[in-house]
Amino acid sequence: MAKIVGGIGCSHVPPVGIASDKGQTTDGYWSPLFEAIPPARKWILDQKPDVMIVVFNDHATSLSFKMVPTFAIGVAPYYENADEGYGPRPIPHYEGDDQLAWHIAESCILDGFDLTIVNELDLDHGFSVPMTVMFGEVEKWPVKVIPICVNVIQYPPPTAERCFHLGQAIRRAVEEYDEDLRVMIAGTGGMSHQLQGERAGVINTEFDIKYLDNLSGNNIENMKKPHLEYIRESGTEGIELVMWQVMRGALDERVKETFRKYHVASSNTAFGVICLENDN
Amino acid sequence: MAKIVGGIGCSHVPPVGIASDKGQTTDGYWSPLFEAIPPARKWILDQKPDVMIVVFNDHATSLSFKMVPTFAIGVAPYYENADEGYGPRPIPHYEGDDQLAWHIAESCILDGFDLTIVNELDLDHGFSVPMTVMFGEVEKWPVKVIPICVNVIQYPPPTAERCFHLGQAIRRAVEEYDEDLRVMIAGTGGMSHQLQGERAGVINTEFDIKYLDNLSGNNIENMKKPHLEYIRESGTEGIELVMWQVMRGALDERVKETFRKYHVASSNTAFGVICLENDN
Amino acid sequence: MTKEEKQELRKAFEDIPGTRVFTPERSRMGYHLNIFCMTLNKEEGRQAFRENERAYLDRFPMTEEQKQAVLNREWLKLLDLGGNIYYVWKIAACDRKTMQYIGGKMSGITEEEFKEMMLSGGRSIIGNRSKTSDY
Amino acid sequence: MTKEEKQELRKAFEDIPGTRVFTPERSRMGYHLNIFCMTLNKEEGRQAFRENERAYLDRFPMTEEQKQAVLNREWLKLLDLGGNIYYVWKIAACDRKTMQYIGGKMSGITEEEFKEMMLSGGRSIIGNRSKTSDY
Ligand SMILES: [Fe+3]
Ligand SMILES: [Fe+3]
Repeated sequence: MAKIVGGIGCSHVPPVGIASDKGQTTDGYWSPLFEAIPPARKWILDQKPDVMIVVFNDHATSLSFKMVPTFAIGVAPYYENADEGYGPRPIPHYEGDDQLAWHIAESCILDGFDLTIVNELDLDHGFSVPMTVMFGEVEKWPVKVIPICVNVIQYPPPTAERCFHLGQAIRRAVEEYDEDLRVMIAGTGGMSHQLQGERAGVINTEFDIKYLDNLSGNNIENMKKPHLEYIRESGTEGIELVMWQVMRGALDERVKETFRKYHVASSNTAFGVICLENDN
Repeated sequence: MAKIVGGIGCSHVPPVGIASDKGQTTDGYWSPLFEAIPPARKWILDQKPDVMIVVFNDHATSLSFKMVPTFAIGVAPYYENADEGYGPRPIPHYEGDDQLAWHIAESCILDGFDLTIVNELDLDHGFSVPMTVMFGEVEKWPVKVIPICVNVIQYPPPTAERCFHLGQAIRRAVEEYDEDLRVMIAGTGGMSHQLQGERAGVINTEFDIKYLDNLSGNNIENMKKPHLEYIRESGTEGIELVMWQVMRGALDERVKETFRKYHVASSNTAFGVICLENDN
Repeated sequence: MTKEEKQELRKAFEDIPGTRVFTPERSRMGYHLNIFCMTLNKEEGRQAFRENERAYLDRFPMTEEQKQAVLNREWLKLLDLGGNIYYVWKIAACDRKTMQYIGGKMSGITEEEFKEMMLSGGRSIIGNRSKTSDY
Repeated sequence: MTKEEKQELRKAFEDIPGTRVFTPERSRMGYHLNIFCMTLNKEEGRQAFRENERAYLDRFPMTEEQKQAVLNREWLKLLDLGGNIYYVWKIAACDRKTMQYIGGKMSGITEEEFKEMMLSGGRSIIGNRSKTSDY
């Protein structure tokens, strides 16, 4: 039987991918971040994951306002890196676990989650940057992937609570899957940032730290928080933190934090990485 | 305040549109159907609808397996008729009520329905045939439209129960809308038919009549019926009847049947039209 | 829905005679076949296909078996190889055939016979619900 | 969520200073502007735009005001006219500007100043939560 063996929260700031691709991980600006990450990578590999479910959002790359799915699940056998205007990132493409993805899609739809099933999707930095953070520079990714793409660009995104419930449904699906797989799940995006308007650059460290604390503490506070509060407190793009709730919903009620790095700022964003393991 | 002033169930067999477009409504094959329809059209116009929400499915026309939304809502200000291989139907294009559509989208997503928001969608016979049945040959449609597109082609479609609940959420949204609009809703597709396989052409009149009776009687039976039973009893394409449950969910618990026509067969399909008005 | 219920469901689908529910398994198998069919929506696609069917098919990463089934218009086989009826239908439409023609082909009767069957009430559901019992 | 709660929510969004939540109203207003921006994802689009900005813009059913705001790179105005930041950003990327450059432009400081602000912890949330109170 498949099971969820851990969850990761991880920002997906584009320049982090660029810094990795250009070998700038040890220069002054990026070193505090990249130097902190190895224990997270070790913890992840120690869990021996076979599959990584990555909850992310597309940034007007492969999707557009022509069609905006609230939740989309990729069921393809492989995925390319998207060209976001300066060529695709020079990192491996991704092998999808299409069979498990279909199983999750079927199970969640029958459970009342109105997923959009996607067979072709080039993946942008929202997906690839967390993969780099989690696995570093590799010849081949050590896991198969399942992308779950969430609308956080067009108001209204799904609520944090709905995201949490989707996470629970994903977990049920995984645990009903017959193959003996070790599955991890990553919620990406955030932490506080606002790209737009006169308030661009707003960072709310207190809010972010509380959000991180709550993941292994009183997550109900994160889950019940309305969009308004995410946006007011952590910026219009801080709303991406609802995607971490999908990850959180897929874990036990009690979890243990095994890694955390919080860093201000990466480009326009507060950068956070957290690792959680089930503790029930 | 806007309100729902009636619901229609209506099959969407392509040749019915063709017969109308070619002026064959009085020939022997089609006359039983077209001769029966005028009272339905009169009843519809008597309700003075401003907007028609049409719940339908796309048939590999504007959508493909590349991306399969479980529920998609059109929020565009207008829609073209799709070219399904022999040119678009020679009937007017559709004006969308984009403002109400956005309101419904927002309200339903916040209520936990994971809709896909669609800004561009050419509409195929799934949409246009019910419009012809409901309004006949017109210079200009007498209503604005809102298309709601449901996946019934890729297993699993949403359950009948989920469809019903979406109907309830649509009704809540409509009733919270400030403009004084009279809104109708049509569930389309069905009734029993199977296009594929050695069992092609299967028709289950008893099942269809029971389904029609249940709409104003014990609809819980329709709503709780699993996919398996729809498919076994009414054919693989009979599953389209789940879309009628969206319509039914948007009406009162008690409804009155004001029109019914059931006809076997139109092309490969049992054809049904029913009109329902609120009775609470 | 529990795991057991879902598995029961799948078995029950396979118990319906002459029917292929378009499950995820079929969808995975037939993806490129169906995407090929979708290109026949457009006049360019239809023309290119008609000019040289084999060459056109070779543009798509379909299996050889799928290509042969398209070339030979083996309708049931196309379904067995993951074709979805709404997609496979586009090949028939390109051939200017009707849905009743392929309905007949798939059930082993002529188009005329199929039409007559529909006019006289369609194929009876009795005996067509289950492979293992004939209610 | 009740109607009143939803309306309260909209009012509260407008109370956040220097912020335009990308609501349905903005989306409807900016649809063609955003679709234009999306075409800059592709090299053909970028080249055609660079060669003759005005002529390229005229291919899209945008308002004259939107076109002028693109030509003049009026970033805040683009947002006010329904531009979404991820889409509008593509114009900046085509100009080979950074997100920190437009962050600065939109908040009235230079790119250098914006970078320094971020390095020293970002723009403070204090005083930036509400137009009507300064907590
Ligand atoms: Fe993002
Ligand atoms: Fe249909």
